[in-house]
Amino acid sequence: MISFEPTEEQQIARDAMHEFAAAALRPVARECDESASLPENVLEPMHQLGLGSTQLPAEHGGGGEARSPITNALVLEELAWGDAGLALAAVAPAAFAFAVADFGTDEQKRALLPLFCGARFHAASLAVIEPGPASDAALPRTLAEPKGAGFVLSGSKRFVPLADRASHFLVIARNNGGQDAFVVPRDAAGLRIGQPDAKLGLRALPTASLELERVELPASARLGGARGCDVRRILDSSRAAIAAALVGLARGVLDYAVPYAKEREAFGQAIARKQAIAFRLADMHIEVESMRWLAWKAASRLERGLSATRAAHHAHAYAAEQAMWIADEGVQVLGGHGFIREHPVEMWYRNARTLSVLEGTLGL
Amino acid sequence: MISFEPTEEQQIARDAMHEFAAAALRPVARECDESASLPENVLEPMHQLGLGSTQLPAEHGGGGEARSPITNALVLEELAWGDAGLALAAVAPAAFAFAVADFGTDEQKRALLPLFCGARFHAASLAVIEPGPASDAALPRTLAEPKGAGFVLSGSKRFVPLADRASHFLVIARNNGGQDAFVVPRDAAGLRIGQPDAKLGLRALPTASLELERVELPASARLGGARGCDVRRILDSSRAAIAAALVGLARGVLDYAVPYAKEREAFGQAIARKQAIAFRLADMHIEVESMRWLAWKAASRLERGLSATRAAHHAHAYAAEQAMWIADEGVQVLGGHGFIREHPVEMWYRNARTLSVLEGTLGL
Amino acid sequence: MIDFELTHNDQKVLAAVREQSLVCRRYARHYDENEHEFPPDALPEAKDHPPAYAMLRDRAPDDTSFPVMSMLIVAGESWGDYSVRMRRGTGGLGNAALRAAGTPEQQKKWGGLTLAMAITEPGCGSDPSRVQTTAVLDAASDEWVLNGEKIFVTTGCRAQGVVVWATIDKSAGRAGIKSFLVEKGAPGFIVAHKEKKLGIRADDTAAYVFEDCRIPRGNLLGGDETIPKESSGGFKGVLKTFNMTRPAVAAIGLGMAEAALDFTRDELEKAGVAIEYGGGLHTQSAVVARFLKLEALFEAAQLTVLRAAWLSGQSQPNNLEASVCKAKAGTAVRKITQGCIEILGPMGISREHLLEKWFRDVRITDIYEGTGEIQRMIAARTILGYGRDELS
Amino acid sequence: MIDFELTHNDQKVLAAVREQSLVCRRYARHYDENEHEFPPDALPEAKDHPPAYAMLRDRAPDDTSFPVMSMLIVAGESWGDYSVRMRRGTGGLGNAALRAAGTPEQQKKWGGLTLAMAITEPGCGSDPSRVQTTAVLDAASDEWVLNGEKIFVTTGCRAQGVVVWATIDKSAGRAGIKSFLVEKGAPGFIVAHKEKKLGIRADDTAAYVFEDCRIPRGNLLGGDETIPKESSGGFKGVLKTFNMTRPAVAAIGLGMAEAALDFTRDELEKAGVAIEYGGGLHTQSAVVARFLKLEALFEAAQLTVLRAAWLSGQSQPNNLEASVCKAKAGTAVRKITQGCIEILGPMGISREHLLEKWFRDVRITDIYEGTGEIQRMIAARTILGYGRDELS
Repeated sequence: MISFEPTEEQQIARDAMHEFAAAALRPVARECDESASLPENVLEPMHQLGLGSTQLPAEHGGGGEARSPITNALVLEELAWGDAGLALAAVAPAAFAFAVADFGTDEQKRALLPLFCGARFHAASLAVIEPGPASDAALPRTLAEPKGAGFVLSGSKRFVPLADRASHFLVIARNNGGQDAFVVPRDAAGLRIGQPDAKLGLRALPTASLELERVELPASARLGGARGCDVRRILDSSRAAIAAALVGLARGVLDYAVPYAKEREAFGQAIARKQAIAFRLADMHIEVESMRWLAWKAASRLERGLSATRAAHHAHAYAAEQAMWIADEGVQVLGGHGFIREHPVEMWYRNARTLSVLEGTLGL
Repeated sequence: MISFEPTEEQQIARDAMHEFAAAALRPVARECDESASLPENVLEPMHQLGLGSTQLPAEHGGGGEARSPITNALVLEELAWGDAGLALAAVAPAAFAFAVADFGTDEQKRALLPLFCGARFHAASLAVIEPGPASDAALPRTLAEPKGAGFVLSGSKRFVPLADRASHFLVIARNNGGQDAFVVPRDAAGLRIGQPDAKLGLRALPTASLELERVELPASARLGGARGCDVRRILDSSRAAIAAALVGLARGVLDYAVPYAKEREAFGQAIARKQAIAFRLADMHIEVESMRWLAWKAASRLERGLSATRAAHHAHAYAAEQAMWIADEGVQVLGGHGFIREHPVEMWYRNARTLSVLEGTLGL
Repeated sequence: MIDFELTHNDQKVLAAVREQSLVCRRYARHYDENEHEFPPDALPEAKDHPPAYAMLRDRAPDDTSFPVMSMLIVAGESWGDYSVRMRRGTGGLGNAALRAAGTPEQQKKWGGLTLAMAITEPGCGSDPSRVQTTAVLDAASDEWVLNGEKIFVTTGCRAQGVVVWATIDKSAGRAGIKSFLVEKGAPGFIVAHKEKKLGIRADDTAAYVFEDCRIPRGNLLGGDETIPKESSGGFKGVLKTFNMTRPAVAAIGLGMAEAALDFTRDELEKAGVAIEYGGGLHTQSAVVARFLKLEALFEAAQLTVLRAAWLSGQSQPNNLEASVCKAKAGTAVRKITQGCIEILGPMGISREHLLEKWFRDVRITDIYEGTGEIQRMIAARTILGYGRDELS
Repeated sequence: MIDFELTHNDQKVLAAVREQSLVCRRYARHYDENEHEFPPDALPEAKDHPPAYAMLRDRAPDDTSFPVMSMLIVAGESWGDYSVRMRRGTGGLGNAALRAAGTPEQQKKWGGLTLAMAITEPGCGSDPSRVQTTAVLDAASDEWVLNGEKIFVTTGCRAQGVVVWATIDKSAGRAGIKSFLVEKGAPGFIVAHKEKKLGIRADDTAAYVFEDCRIPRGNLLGGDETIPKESSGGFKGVLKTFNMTRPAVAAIGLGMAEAALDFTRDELEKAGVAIEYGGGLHTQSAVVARFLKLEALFEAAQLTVLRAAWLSGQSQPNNLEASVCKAKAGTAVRKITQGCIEILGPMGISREHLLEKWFRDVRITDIYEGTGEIQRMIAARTILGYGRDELS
């Protein structure tokens, strides 16, 4: 039955995350952006919130709560409202862990999941994006070839989150005509991790490239073992998660632009009293709502175990376009003040463009 | 040297066409739309204006003036400002005649061009559009196969202008891996002309489908004879001409919306005094200008004999999108009055959608 | 719990609505081309189809899904055709106003009639507070005397009565505007003509003239006690009835837009163009990318409608959301139907198919029940915390 | 005759500009990342390249193509980089105001200096008539005393002087606003800081503070006779200088947008994606369709700039057209650079390439020299025949 009501637990989680985002992320966001750094003292408190481990199985050290893409979408909206780069850094390991939990063999779960359930933040991430302008997350060029009982991986990945510190990467590759995910440890022979990327936005999130030069892996590195995994599902989850983050980012812009427009005067009155500004703010509100319901719908289908490729596509594509538009109009509402770094809106403009071209980096 | 100045003759022609459009087209446009008819007493005066014949060679009965796609763009903007359907009906034969003049053999010119230089309007037209949603003017499926010294044409054409009265059609078809144009007389064996199309808009312009069932043609039916013709150039000309017509249509909407918005009151003052309406009218003006310069640029390149495929693409694609937007916003500015047939704006909304999906029907 | 799936039973109901409305669709072209005719109250096929709303009757009275299902049902009906329905309900817009504001006696007397709602005037457009039609109390005869013109009256020709907005005191502005119940046939009440329109041509949209039209004093909607109030409470009471009509109007538009999308998808598939969702910009064709954008826009707009309706089911205020969904759907349906024609090209402009009709029909969505501009005004005032004086 | 082709000579000039600006581009990233540094007045390579404007000097004095060529030259320069130029001209925005409104003596005295123009204040944005900075005449010393703050002053750090807008009579509104010439180093004239910005980071954008800054009476731009006028003529005189700066600012933005398009086209071609113009929606890939749209948008915006400049060359009024092209380019460059990044994906967000920088740099276009909203206001007033009182 159609409902827009989060559960009571979800509402509590959402409120808590919002408080955290306002108190812990907003104040450091600018500095993290300027210095392109991810301070431990921001990351660890986010880990204490239990973002990833709560929904991992109790037998592997997790909280044992049911996986809820909806809860995660609510949480991610709030964190990204605080700062999208820091939010993505915090949840990137969950993308890895959830994929292992969903598709991994018992052995893989036993070996990997406890890493994320410790007292301290543990980094691992998905490696999806490939170089070149014509890459498509759904059609990787990275290749897995059989060798003995195992595999040899060759290819390149770009903008891999937390690559500076991740213990493992989940590398998406072509395998035997289909696609698979491979657990590649940081110290694998033939794996070269690049220098930190200098990026337009999301600069708090460290990323780097991976070069895989005939990386030899045992058969057990294939996620799901002989069964393999549903790469499409992982990408759908990723699209849905990015959509949720884009909602938070866009809402942050709107929440900033509305009071600004009420305070700022031109031609003798607040600029918000002019239709050109007021109606644009109304449209921004309309689109934040639209984006959110699409993101929720994709999360809901994932949560129910239904096919979510269509819903995730729409949620992601729509949010990418609208978040860009909202951030752009946010800059315009602020005028000159939207262009200088004394206000956060120019940063959100960069973050929106950066986040909306990323696909397949996350996955909740 | 870059110039936006029409010649004195062009300015005179433009003014004359504008007067004619206001006096002779506007008053009958609604009736022609409602009854889906093209009255002779509208068509003949347009023919007297010398739209096509002036620029045909004197040796074939024409005015002998140099061909000027720019002049024709200026004229077409004015006529389409009056009514797009009637304007297209008036100039459709010129598309045929100009293609013959540009690419025809001496024999073809002698046989065909005098038809258009008589005292009365003579109908002939291009047959470009094909059935199905995935048709592309540049890739016809109509096929010309060699037979003896001549050809056999098989295929279907849709929305052929003046098909109810045309003496000849210039049918675009695949031939030997490339494309060619064939002069097909109305009474050709195997040619079936359909019932008049019932259309969304441009209802004053009669169109119908052609079915070509193994239509046998002599070698002399191929435009340009053994040399063939440059079909791409014909299509480029067509795109440029449609762009010019779309400018006229869009300008008509703006010219109607501006005084309406100044007269119409809501909440105590003229709606034009509200930014939401005023800025939209400004944007409509900006786009009419933008469309026009793109259309002029395409016409200018055609006139100079330069490659015009890129310019014609941009002119057509941009005008198609913007004319649709302008007509749509025109309806919105009028509100409920935009939806009723007491005002012409709803007709322009239909005409804009209809004209902007047509490609390759005209060609000046 | 957040959820976007329908129960099995609701799916059945909506499938039945679609099945019915496909039957209605067979008549769509006829009534579009013969706009002087009115579709019948019941189609011959009606007896073979169970009424959709009847299938909802079994629900518990506290079932909160009713508003959401109502939206999906009206969308399903207009998916078949805007104007042709299997059975024509007796309720007009005026009936909603009667239910919201009528005295018990008025409810009893007028509840059985189809009542239109006459608000718009030739000079006032989307600004109901500028109503020029006057109602003057003739104390001698204890009658109200109405004078003025009304246009765009939905179901205005066929309604048995009408709720007319008129001012009893022009100097009082909004506070002076009251609603009056007028029966067809009342002396001085003239149905001037049926409007000729771009779309929804079969639809009954009338223009009225009131010339010294006399009605009993008791026909003031809500009774005499609505008069002395200084506040514009009576006016607001009427505006409040818009909170479900705006989502309904949005849903109706989206039903037609969905029909356009379905037709376009089918025709593309027939032509060998499959719609796939897994790829990105670099693996899609231009036409598929275009279609996906329109489909996402449809989904987005539909969800805003469901959200507004769901709030109503939860008895939560939805004034902002009603305007949000109306504004969103109003522009979405324009872009969707324009885009579908662009995708199908010449096929889209031919009257052989209904796509060109949907393109015309949906255009009303952003105009009636408050234009898109009015909805943005309401939304902007709400999010800015502004009153009428601060933003207009 | 309507024509869009450049003469052979003009093509050569523009090719030379592009060649120079490609050299400048080599320095673009450095000055972006080291925003505390200023690009030098002349690059080491400058001596090997003839100044572009010098190539125009041979023209006949009545050559009307100068404004159009100027636009293409500034676009060609910013195509290389916004901030880095082969040679830095001495003229600032203030110099244009001096030329338009200065007395002969002022021209002589100040013409050799680079003059910035200080209009915007922390509280007034795009509304120059709301200037709060005051100028009070001290009759005793025959000096003007300036007090106030100015922000977003282009070339403000490096200019040798500045034209400051200040009011001599707040109650007079626009009529009270005058321009004053202030030399760097004047007592009480403080360059507060260089702004840190989203883009054009190498660019010199300053914030000023005036604290009892005293300047000679003769520094009132245009001299004392500008004071007694009741009309806002003096104000209009200054506004008039915008008629070529708006097109120039539009051209500068479009130069960067073109750089983004060129880079995108090149990268697509390297990846085997060719841009073709003959096909329609059904034969294009999504990425080509997207690119074509951006390219058409660029062409459209560029033509509006050339139109405004051409009118100026014909000595025809171009106030409307200057706003049209500024508004059009302001939105076009946003969409174009956003779209190019979307097309190239991850490649577009990396600082390894300049695309992300162009995306940041162009964003100023719709903000400075009057925001897009201001330009639409001007355009709307013109086409509606409205004055300031009727539309604001």
